Amino acid sequence: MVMIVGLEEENKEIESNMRELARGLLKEKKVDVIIGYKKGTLPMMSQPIIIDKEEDVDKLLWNNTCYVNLAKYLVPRVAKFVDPEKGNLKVGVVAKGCVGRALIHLASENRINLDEITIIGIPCNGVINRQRIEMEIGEKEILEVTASGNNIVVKGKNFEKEFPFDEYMNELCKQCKIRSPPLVSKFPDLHVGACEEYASIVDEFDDIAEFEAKSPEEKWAYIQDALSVCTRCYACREACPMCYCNLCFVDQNKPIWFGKTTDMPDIIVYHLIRAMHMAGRCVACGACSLVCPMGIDLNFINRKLEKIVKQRFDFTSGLDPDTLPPMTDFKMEDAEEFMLEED
Amino acid sequence: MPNPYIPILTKVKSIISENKVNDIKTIELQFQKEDDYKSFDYIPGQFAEISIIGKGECPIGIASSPTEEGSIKFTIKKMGTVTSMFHRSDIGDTIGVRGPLGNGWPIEELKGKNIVVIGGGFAFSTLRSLILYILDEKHRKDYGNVTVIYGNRDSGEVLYRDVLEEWEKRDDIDVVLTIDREEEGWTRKVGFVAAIVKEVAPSPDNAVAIICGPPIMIRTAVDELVKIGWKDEQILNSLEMRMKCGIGKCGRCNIGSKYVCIDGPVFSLAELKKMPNEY
Amino acid sequence: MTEQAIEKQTESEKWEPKIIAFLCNWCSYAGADLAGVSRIQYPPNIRIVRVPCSGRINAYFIIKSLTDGWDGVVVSGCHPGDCHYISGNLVARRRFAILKELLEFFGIEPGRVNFMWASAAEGERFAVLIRKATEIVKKLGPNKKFEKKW
Amino acid sequence: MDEKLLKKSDISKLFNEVKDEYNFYAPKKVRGNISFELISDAKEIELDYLNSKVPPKDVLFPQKETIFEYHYEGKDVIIDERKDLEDKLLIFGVRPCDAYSFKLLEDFFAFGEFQDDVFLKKRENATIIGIGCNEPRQSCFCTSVGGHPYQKESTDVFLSDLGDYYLVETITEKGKDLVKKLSWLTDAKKGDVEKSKALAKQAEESFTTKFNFDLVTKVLDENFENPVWEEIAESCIGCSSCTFLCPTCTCFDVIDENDEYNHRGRRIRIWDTCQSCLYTLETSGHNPRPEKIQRCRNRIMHKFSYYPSNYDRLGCVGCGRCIVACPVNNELRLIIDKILEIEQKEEGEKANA
Repeated sequence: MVMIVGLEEENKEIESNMRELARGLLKEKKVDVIIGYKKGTLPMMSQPIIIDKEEDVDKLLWNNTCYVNLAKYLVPRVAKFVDPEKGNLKVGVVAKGCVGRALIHLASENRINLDEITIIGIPCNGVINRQRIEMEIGEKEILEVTASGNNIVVKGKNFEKEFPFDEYMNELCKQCKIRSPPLVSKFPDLHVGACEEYASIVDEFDDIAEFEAKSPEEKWAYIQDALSVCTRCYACREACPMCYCNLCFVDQNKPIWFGKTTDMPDIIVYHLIRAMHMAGRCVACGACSLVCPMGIDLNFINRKLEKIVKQRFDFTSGLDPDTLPPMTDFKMEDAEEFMLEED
Repeated sequence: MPNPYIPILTKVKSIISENKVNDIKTIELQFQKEDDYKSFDYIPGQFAEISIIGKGECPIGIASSPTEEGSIKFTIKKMGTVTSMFHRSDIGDTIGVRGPLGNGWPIEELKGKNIVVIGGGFAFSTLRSLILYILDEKHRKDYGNVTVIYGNRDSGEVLYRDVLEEWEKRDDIDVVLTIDREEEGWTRKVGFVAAIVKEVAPSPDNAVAIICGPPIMIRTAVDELVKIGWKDEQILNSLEMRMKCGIGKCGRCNIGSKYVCIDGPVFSLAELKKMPNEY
Repeated sequence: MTEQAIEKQTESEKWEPKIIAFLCNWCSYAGADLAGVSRIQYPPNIRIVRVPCSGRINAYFIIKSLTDGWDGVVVSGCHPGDCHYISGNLVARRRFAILKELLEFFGIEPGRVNFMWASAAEGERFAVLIRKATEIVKKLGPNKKFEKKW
Repeated sequence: MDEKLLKKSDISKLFNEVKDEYNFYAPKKVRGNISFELISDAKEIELDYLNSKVPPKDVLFPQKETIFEYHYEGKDVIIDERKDLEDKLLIFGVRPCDAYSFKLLEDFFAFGEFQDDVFLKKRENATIIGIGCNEPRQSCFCTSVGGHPYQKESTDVFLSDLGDYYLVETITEKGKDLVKKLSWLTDAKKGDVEKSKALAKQAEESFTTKFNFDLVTKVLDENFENPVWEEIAESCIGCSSCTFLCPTCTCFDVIDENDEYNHRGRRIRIWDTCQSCLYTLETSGHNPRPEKIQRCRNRIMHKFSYYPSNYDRLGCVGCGRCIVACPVNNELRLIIDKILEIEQKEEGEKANA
C-alpha cells in the first residue's frame, strides 16, 4: 500500500528511483539510450529528452507535468534510436502506465519489437490538466507552479492560487486504473521499476453516463460548442502514439474525402473519424487533449471508445502484446442488436 | 489591380492524345476575349495555373510558343486529381487560366549563342515552346546553331511527332531522337540521354544547354556535359515544385530564400548550387 | 389521391428522403435484384452502390454520404457465416457497431445509418427492411447537420 | 492637446457610436481563450487580457477565406468576385507586436510583381486601435526583433492603459477621422502623457527574454547543414501549433469547394503549414522536405534567415505565442540558444587554435 504523502515527496521519491534505475541500465549497457522527461522552460511543462550518457541521468525529471506520451518517439523511431551501423538500438523508456500500455499495444500491432525496449516503469499519480488551470487563472501570467501537500500552488505577479490536484488532474487520469505499466511476463527483460500485473480491469464508466443520457440535439450542440475553437492544427493527431499512418485520412487527396476547412461539419467529421480509428487502440494517455493549443478536451470521446470496446469486446488496450486488437479481429457471436430486423 | 487569383476563362479548342498509353494529352485553349489573349503575354518556359473551376488548380508549363498566335497549349499528364479531370474534359469546356507565371527561358540572354536542348519524356513541353520560338522566321537569325537531344522510354512516348518530323527536315536545326531500348521500326538512336549527349558531345563554346526532364536524366546528362568542359553557368534547368498560388504568396515552393514560382522555374546550375538542397 | 388531399399534405409529408444503399455484390445486391424480378415493391428512395463485400465499406463511405447531403445510409451484406470472402462481414460488423455508437454519441440520429443482412434468396426481406429504413429516415426528416453555410 | 482620454466604462459608448460604420472586432473570450471576434454587443469585449491566443491576423487573413465564388449556367462558368472587401473594419485592442505583424503581412502580400488584392484591400479598409503592453510576459521578446511594448507602428489609434482610463493618441489620418467622431472624449493632461511614457519605460525594462537576432541570422545563413538541426527537430512531434498561432505565418492552401446540387461553389484558401508532410509533397511522390528535420529547419530559417534576405527584416514580431504553444516545450528560446551555441563553439575553436 502506498503511504499517503504529499505530491512533491512522492514525485521526488519516484524521481530518484528512476534516476538510479536509469543510471544502472546505462552503466551495465543494458540499454543504449533512454528517453525520458526533463524540466521545461515554462511552468507546468516538461520536455522529452534522449540521453545516452550516465552523467546526463540527473537531467531526467518526474513530476505531474510529464504528459507527453513517449511511445510517440518510437513509431517511427527518431534518428537517435537508430545506429547507422548497429541498426536499432535498445531503448529505455521512462514509462508511466499509459506509455507502457502504448508500447505494448504498438507491439500487438507489430509496430515495435518489445525485445528492443526496456520499460522503466513508474507508478504515475496523474498529470495536471494544464489548460484547465490556465483558463481558470485567466488573463494573468503564471510564473511558478509548485506542489504543497495534495494541492497545486500557482503563483504569479500579485496572485497565488491553490488547486486541489484530485480535481485539476487530466480527466482521463481521474479514471485511470492502470497507473504503472502492465507486466508482460513473456518478456522478463522488459521491465525495471514499478510494473504491475493486471487481471481484468473493472470500470463502470460513470463519468460519461451523464453525457450519454442527453438527447441527440443536446449532444450535437455540446459537441459543436466544444469543437468550435478547433483550428485543425492536428496537434492531437501528432501527439497520439497510435496515430502513425504515413498518410492520414484527412490528408488523402486522391480522392479528397473530407473538407479541410474549419467549418463546423468538417471539424466534426475529422474528430469523428479520428475517434473511429482510435477504437480499441486508445491507451487513455490524454495527450491529445493536453497538447491542444486551444484547450479542447477530447477525453470524453476517448472514454466512450473505451466503454464501447470494453462492453462489446471485453478488451482493454495495451495489456497484452499477443491479443489481437478488437478491430482486426472478430467473433461469430459478436452482438448485432443494432442490425435492422424484420418486426 | 485585379484580384490575382481570378483566372481568365477559356474554352477547350482541341485535344490531342500524345502517346500510345493515352495518359498525355495536349489541350489547346481559346481565349474568349481578344483582350484576354493580348494580356496573356508570355515567353517560352513560363507556366500558368490552369484550373477546372470546381475541381482545382495546377501549374503547367506552356507548351505553345508565343509565335503560334490565337491560342495556347498545355501538355498534361494524368497524375493527380486535377490533371485527371483535364483528361476528362471535352471540346467547349470552360477552363480557367492564370498567368503567365515564372521567369521562363532567358530568351534575351540566349541571343547570339548556340543552343543545346536536352529533354526527356513529357518534360519536353516548354522546350517545344522554346524551339518553336527560335525557329520562327522573326527570331531565327538571332540565335546560333540549335541542337535538340530528346529521349524517351519507347517510341510510343514521343511527343509532338508532327513538329519533330518537320524539324528533322529542316537544315537549321539538328534533331537527335533516342529511345531507351531497341524497337522494331525505330531508325533513330537508341540509348539513354546521357549516352547520346556523350556521343553527340556538343561544344561548350559560346553555347547554352537547356535541360528539362526527370531528375535522374538531368543528373546524368549534366555530368556528361561537365566532363566535356561545360560550365555551371552555361547549364539551365527548369524545376518543378508543389505550388498553389504561383505568385509567391502561398509559401510552399521555396528553396532557401528563392521561390520557384517567381524566381524560377528556370535556374542555372550555378544558381542551384548556391541554394540549399531541398528540391 | 384527389388534388385537395395532395394539397392538404404538409411539407414534411411530401418530403421524400434520399437514401444511399451500399450492397454487397454476392448477397444483398442479388437480393435486391430478386426483389425486382419478383415484382416486390419497395420504396424508390434508395440509390444503390454495389460493393464487393460489406467488409469493403469504410466508415468514410458512410460519413461522406452524410456530409454530401444524403438523408440516410443503408448498408447491407451477407448473413454472418455466408460471406463470399469467409469473414468480411464479421470484421465489418464490429466496425459498424463502433460507428453506430459513435454517431449516436456525437448526437447524429442513429436512424440515419442502418445496417442489415439480406441474402440472395431474401428478396422479400430486402424489400421489407428497405421499407423500414425509409420510414425511419423519413421520420427523422432532412439531414441538415452536415450542411455547410453558404 | 491632441491626446484624449477614454474611460474604460465608456467602451460601450465607443462601440455603439462606430458599430454601424465599421465591422467591430475586439478581444472576446471564447471557451476560455481570448480571440479577436466580430462583436455584436459591447459586453462581449474583454479589456483585461495579456494577448489573444489566436493572433488578430485572422481578422484580415482568416483561416478560411473565399477568394472568389462561381456558379454554373449550363456549361458556362460565371465567376463572382467578392464584394465585401470594401467593408470598413475596426480592430480594437491590438497589442503592438500583433500590430507590427500587420505591417509585415502587408509588405509580404504587396511584395513583388503580384499583389494579393484580397488581403490588401481589407488591410486598407481596416482601422487599428493598438494598445500598449504594461506587463510583458516572460515569453515576450518584441524588443529583440525591433519592436517595443509601446510601439505604435501600423496602428491608427494607440491606447495606453492608465488604470481606469486609456490615453488615446491618434497616429494616422484614419485614426484622426475615427477620433473626430468621438467628440465626447476628454482632453488628456500633461500628467497622463508622462504617465504613459513612464509605463512604456517600465514595460521595456521588464523584459526577461532577449536575443541578438543579427547574430542568429548570420549563424543561420552559414549553417544550413549542421548537426544541430537534428537536435532541434528531435523532440518536435510535428504538430503545427507554432505556425497556426503565429501572427506572421502566411502560408495557405487553395481548394475548391463545390455545392453541386445548387450549381455553385467557391475557391477558398485555408491556412497551411510548413510542418505538415503534405505541404511540399508533389504529385509524383517526391517530397523535397520529407522529414521533421527539414520542416523544423524551414520554419526557423524562413523567419530568421530567408525573411531578412528577401524583405530586409525579421519574419518574427516577438509575441512569444510559439513559445507557449509548443506541446513538447521545444520552444524558440531553446532553439535559438542551440543555434547560437554553434557560433560559440566556432569561436572557442578559433581561440584554441
